Amino acid sequence: MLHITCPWCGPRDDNEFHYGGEAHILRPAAPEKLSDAEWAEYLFLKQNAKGPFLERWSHSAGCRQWFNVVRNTATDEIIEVYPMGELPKSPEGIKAYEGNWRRQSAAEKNAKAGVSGT
Amino acid sequence: MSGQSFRIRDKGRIDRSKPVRFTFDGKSYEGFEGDTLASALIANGVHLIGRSFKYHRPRGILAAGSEEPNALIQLGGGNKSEPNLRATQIEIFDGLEAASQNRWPNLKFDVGAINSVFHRLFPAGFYYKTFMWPASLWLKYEHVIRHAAGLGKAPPDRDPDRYEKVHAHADVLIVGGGPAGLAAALAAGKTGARVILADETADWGGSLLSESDCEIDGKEPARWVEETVAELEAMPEVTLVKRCTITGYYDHNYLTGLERVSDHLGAAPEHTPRQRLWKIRAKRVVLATGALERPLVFTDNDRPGVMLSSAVRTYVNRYGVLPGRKAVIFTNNDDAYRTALALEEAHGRVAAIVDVRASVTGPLADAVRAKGITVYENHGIVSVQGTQKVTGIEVMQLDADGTGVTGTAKSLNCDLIAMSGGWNPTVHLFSQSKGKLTWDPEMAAFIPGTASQALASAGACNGTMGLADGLKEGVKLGAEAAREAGHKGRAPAAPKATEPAQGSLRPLWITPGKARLGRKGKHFVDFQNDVTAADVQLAAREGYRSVEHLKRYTTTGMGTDQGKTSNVNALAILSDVLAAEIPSVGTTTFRPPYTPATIGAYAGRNVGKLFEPIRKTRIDEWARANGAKFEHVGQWMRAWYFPKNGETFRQAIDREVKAVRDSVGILDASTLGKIDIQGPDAAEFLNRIYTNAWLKLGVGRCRYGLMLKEDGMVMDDGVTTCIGESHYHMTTTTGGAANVLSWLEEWHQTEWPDLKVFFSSVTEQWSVVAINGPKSRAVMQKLCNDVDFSADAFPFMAMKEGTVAGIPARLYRISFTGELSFEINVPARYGLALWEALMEAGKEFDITPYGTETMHVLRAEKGFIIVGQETDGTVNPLDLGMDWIVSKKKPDFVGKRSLERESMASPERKQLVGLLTEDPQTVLPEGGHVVEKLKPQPPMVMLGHVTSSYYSPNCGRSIAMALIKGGHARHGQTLHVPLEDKVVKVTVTEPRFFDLEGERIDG
Amino acid sequence: MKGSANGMRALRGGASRYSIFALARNALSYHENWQKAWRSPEPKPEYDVIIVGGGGHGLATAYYLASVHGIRNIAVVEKGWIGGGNTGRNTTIIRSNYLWDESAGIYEHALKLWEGMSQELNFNVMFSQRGVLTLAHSEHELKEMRRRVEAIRLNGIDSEVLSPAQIKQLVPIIDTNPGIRYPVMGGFIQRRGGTARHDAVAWGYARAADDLGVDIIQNCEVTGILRDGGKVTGIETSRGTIKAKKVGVVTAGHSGVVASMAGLNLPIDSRPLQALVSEPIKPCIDTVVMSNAVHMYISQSDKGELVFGAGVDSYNSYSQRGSIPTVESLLAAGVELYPIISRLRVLRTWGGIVDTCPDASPIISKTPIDGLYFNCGWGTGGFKATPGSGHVFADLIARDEPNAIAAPYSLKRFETGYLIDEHGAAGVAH
Amino acid sequence: MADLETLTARTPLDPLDIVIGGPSDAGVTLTEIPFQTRLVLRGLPSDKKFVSTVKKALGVELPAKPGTVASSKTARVLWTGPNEWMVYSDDTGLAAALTKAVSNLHAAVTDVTEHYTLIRLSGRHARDVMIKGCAIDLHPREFGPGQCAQSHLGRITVLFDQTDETPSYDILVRASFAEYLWMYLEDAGLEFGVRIENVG
Repeated sequence: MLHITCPWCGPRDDNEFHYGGEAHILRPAAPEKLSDAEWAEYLFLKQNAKGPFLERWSHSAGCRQWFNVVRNTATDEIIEVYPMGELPKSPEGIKAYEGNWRRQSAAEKNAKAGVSGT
Repeated sequence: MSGQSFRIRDKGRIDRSKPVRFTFDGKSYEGFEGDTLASALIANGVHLIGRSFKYHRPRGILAAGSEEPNALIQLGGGNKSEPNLRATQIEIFDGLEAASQNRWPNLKFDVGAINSVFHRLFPAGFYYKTFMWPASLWLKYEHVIRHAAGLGKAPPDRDPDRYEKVHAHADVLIVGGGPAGLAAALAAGKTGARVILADETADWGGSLLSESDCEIDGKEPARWVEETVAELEAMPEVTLVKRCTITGYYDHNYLTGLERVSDHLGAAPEHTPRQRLWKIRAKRVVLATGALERPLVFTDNDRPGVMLSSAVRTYVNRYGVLPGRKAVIFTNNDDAYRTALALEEAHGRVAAIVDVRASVTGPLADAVRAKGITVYENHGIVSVQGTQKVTGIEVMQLDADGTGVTGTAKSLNCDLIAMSGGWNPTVHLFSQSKGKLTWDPEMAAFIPGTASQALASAGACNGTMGLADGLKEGVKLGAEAAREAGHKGRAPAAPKATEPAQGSLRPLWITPGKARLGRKGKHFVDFQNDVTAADVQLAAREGYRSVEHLKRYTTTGMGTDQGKTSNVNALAILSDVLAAEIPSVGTTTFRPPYTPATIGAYAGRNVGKLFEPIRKTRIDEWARANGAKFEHVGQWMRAWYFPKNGETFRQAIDREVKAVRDSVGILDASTLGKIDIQGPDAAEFLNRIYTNAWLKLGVGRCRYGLMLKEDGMVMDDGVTTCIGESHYHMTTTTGGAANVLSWLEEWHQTEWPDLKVFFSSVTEQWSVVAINGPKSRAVMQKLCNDVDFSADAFPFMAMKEGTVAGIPARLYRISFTGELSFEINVPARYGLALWEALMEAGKEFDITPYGTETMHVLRAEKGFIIVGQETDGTVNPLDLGMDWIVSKKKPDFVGKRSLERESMASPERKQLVGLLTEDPQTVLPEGGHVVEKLKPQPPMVMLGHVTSSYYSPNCGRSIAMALIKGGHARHGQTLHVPLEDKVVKVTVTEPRFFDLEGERIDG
Repeated sequence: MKGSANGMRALRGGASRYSIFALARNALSYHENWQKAWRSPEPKPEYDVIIVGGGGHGLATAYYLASVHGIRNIAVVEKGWIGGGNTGRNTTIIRSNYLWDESAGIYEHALKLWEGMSQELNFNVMFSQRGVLTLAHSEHELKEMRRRVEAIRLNGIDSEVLSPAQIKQLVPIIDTNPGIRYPVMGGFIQRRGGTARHDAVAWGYARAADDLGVDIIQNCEVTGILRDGGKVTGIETSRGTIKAKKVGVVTAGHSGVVASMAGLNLPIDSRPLQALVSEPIKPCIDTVVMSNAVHMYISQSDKGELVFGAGVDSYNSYSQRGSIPTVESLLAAGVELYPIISRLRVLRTWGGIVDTCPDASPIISKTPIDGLYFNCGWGTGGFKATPGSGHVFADLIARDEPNAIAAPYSLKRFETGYLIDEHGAAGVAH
Repeated sequence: MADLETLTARTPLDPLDIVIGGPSDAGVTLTEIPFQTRLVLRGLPSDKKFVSTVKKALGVELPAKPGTVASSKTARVLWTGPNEWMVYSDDTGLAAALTKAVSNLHAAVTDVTEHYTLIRLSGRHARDVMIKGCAIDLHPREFGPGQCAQSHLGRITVLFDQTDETPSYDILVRASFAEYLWMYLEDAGLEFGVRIENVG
């Protein structure tokens, strides 16, 4: 059982958390400007990395806060926990973030062009 | 009578003052407290314990611990019966009933043994090669195979015992209470760290309890154990758990253990659990799990009376029983010589030591020779006499490379063969923790390599075989672990230990027989699954070259012992055939649990009434008292309908449905999800989440909203009310409540953190009673005099606060029936009071309580959808004909862009329509499918399915809704619903059937 | 279907053909003369088709490419040992009673092939048509069941509704007391469904494909996918470069990893799926029983082990290990429905990696790269689909065009929105 | 109408018809505390005005440290999130007063008195009962009086805080899960003996 450190409540068993999948999928600011294919990148395509992976969790049985985690999906080792709206600081995290195809995707460019969340 | 003729007078840790009576296969025996079933049977000279899985060969006791592959027992009877227990682990108690397994009619004469006559037809994997023709017969073949297999029997019915679970946290968890584990616990405990020490047996000390030839700090090992345990027990932060097998090593130092709390007592005292599942999160783990001795693979090495050498020593020294009167030791290492000496010391006789090593020297060999025991160097056992018990052997000299034998065979009489093929460190947990194993050529075994979690291995499980070194390692690693867990303190000095020195071993994986392998007699590798060396070689020859293929093809290591005694032997024999180094062939992965763990313990108390919470409203007790029938809706229990005496389902529903439209009905709507939403940006937030416009909703006004997933599919719906300045009360579907709240939180926290808004669930803060029907206003007026109920003063989709039956209430004029209707929200504690007051006030109008079924019929008459019934995650608002609620003006909302994909508006999509059956009395089954072109029989092309279908007493006919391809363009068409027994003709209509002009809403 | 499915074409003539007679004959020579089930050749420099992934699907694809489409210059490359992925880790349930037409299409196609597999491959895969029973535990589930049953029936697939009494008769160990939290309110059974010996499926296809000249190359990990412009030209492997005109990828559990080698992104998450077996006991349950409400399914292997399957764990992971609470609730549900199992013991637990698509349906598709094909995303449905998946994937690779069964499973659907939403259709509580 | 309250107010546990009593030497005691005022307070700790206003209204500084509790004569305040607190009080007027106090700030007060009930588990074996179903480390070194946590207990989610060294735990549970939790605790307590002190 994973031991995940909630930034607020501290380390807890994984079944206290709700999994949010890949992190840093920015919601396009002007979806109407995207082709169906580009919209599908945002909506469906995954990075699904084997190795360091940036993902979102929410402490659903605790403080209900969302946060980001860098976890090695090959070993389940947790490398870093960091708040929503921020970027990873660990070398593995930074590499995973920059290496993600999404950084070049039209959907992300669209999101960054307008107001964006995280 | 004490039939314990194999009991040794002056040895063992059993309590001779406490005789214990038990039965085996119906025959009564006596043992002593402290005996295992195995030791007690040996004391009584019983060696035939079971039959093997495939050939039904007679089998005895091989080991003294949890690695035992042969002596499997069905324990007890009735609902407390338990199959496949190891005789070597069962502590005996008065009245214990044990029975052998997998034999018929009895153990001594077993019909299944016929298999061993035809054994040559059953090589490894034979079943893959036959039983193929005719295909139809496989089920018959299979029936026979299944009944031949399967070992013991499940109990007939429910388990009467209790099981507990406990969550534990430790600075240091130490697994194994042998010398290394005790030393580690002492060192860690002294630092004040929180220590848990667990051992799978009933006694502390592990291997020390089996030895009579070593000393620790000048004391007998047993003394040292007692003193150490006493010291540990005095430490408040040290928890000692006996009879607790650590079964699994999971992520992030999370381990599970199964404690047998009261099994050894026969029956658990009232309220005491039978077993307890430990779930332990440890900062550091020290594994001190010891090592398991390897059998030697020689001709007919499975006969009762062939035992592991260390097990023989355990029976002699720990249990005070003699496994045989005349023994032959067969070994490839020095350790077995200690067994010879132990037997001699216990007045047993040792006929000879057969050693595969070319020349044997050293203190142990000298001691043995001094006792006049012949040592046959460079020899092997080539045959074993006796089938149900060993009666003798033949030995021959090994040839140069040990693959054959030379010279002539010498016969020896004996009734016990103590064999030792060396040791395998117990690396199971280390491997489960995802640590990497490495091959140690010195001891010819796998030992822990790089760890991948916060753990260390001490003693024999780390390949540290000597007692002194094991103790030293334990002390060192115990102190280290405590320090790493944040507890300072120097490691105490390691105790001094003395024991006979040992030389090296000779790995000889197969002892050659007189004939070529597989031609005469059997060299067993996996005893329980009857896998022989010849089977392993056959598999390799047939191309099953990976260890996993070997395991799966031959089933070696797949038995209830999970190959504890067989895996490395099998692996070594395989690598021989492949002419590859053992490490390059690899090892198999060890999977939890270490030893089989009771299913009931995993279930714990989450069974029966505690299996899952059942949620009830505060009006539930009234419904129960008044004969309601209930249905599960998610976790909720909801009143389904209220039959009056003798009414059928249909009669009750018809009555309830009519009553609402004719007079007034009352419904408990408390289960609807409710969310309190506050903040200056609340309206903006709703505007992004819902498909329609929310920026201009006035205080005291309600609006229906539809939520989509980002993929454009309908997710949930409900009415949300503006109850104050930037303060909203949202309602959701009963099943959707939790999801919707997390949905709102997720969008707020992860996408729009800049919006100033807060959400809180208030679902159970309010009891909600809906009264519907033309008379509902009259009923309200009787109970509430501080609200003007006139249609103008209190219009549809408005909310007012007032006092109903003296209870402060929020009144919502919303309607799920199309009738004049009020939803009354009161603080939950008054829910029942409100309901009873309304029933009383409604008497004169014959107010009718109704449940979910009538609610469904009424809303269907009006064509209102139910999320989860008209929708299933694949339906968008356009499909439902709800374009009216999808804003064209808003730049964006969740799901908008997906809706704009060409496919979402495709006329080919399944769209919501009404269906009218040709015969108005025929009610379609929900789930029935609609077809255009009827065929005499399937397959036929389906257009879609009936989502809702009822008889509507108000329409005087059946009504139905359906999702069908291109439905919106099919109004007026005649289609068919082919059912198993008949075909129903239907006409497509609007999905609305009653009060089409909406004239009833004001009563 | 050509040759393969209808024709029981006898592979392996003479000595190497499996039969009771062969067993008897070989017994005389102490089983020392059995041939290899498959060779383990060195990779050739070039192949017409390379199948990446030596699981059941990949080996079946190679077999049908050879037997149906007459392509013989084929290699199957496997990073470990054949059948070592989900093929050897699943709970071996086989059925075709799906809701949507597209699903019924592929799974029924598979089931028909299962029915002749042992004979066609001359390898007993022990396909046991003992029936697969699905339970309904609430009014809502009964309605969902009715919808499913009607759709299955009108698709011409066998399906039968059972009452609680009939279920009790079929599965005596089940608790049909109406008072329990998840009362057995009904169910439906597909009698043609059942189980098979999972490893044997991989071995059987491997042996048959090998017999048709297919090279099965184990311990050969793919490290790159070679392209020339928009066309695939081969693969990089731990054992060197291998050229190929066409490459079909069937690497369940690692589809995303291989896709990224070709610069492709898939709509797939890889999740742990856990299963476990009890110690062997004498036969006590003769049917496969599934219960979606409590996320558990159970059957009993020929060896006597009770085989339990759980729901998919919630987070992405390649560690082939899930979270223990999943096992705890699985077994609690087990005891709740089958009280007699409480005193039995868990013998072995394990995890597989399932590739799940947003609509819980697979991908059998061409890609933007010519000659590169993907077959993935089977989620928990992979094993039962093995022969059908291999058969249509072979057809797609051979003709570079999906047939009617495969067409709906194109990658394009995620762009257009024409999804085949199996889990969506499972419905939510109202 | 006070008399109406006493006559008709029902707690979520009333339908269980629980019998008060049990062995005097019981290892654990169970008590329901049903109608205490309970408020969810939302606001930003960074908002000085909010923090000071609330301190004035509650007579105590809002606990800023996760999992801690602050108490005054009028109220007990539990940290439940970075912008969320649970307020317990016997003052039935507190909801209105607090709402009024923060009315023109970015803050929210939600009355959840009825949404929950509170079950007090106390006694020398209370901790042993808790850890059967709760994975949080409740060892005195890690968790003591003045600390609270939200976590799983059995199959549900609860908010609890330790109120003394006995130990005693005040477990806040959603009303519709109260029946389950009560049955759970009673069953889990069996091996230590259970005494029921008060319900409703």
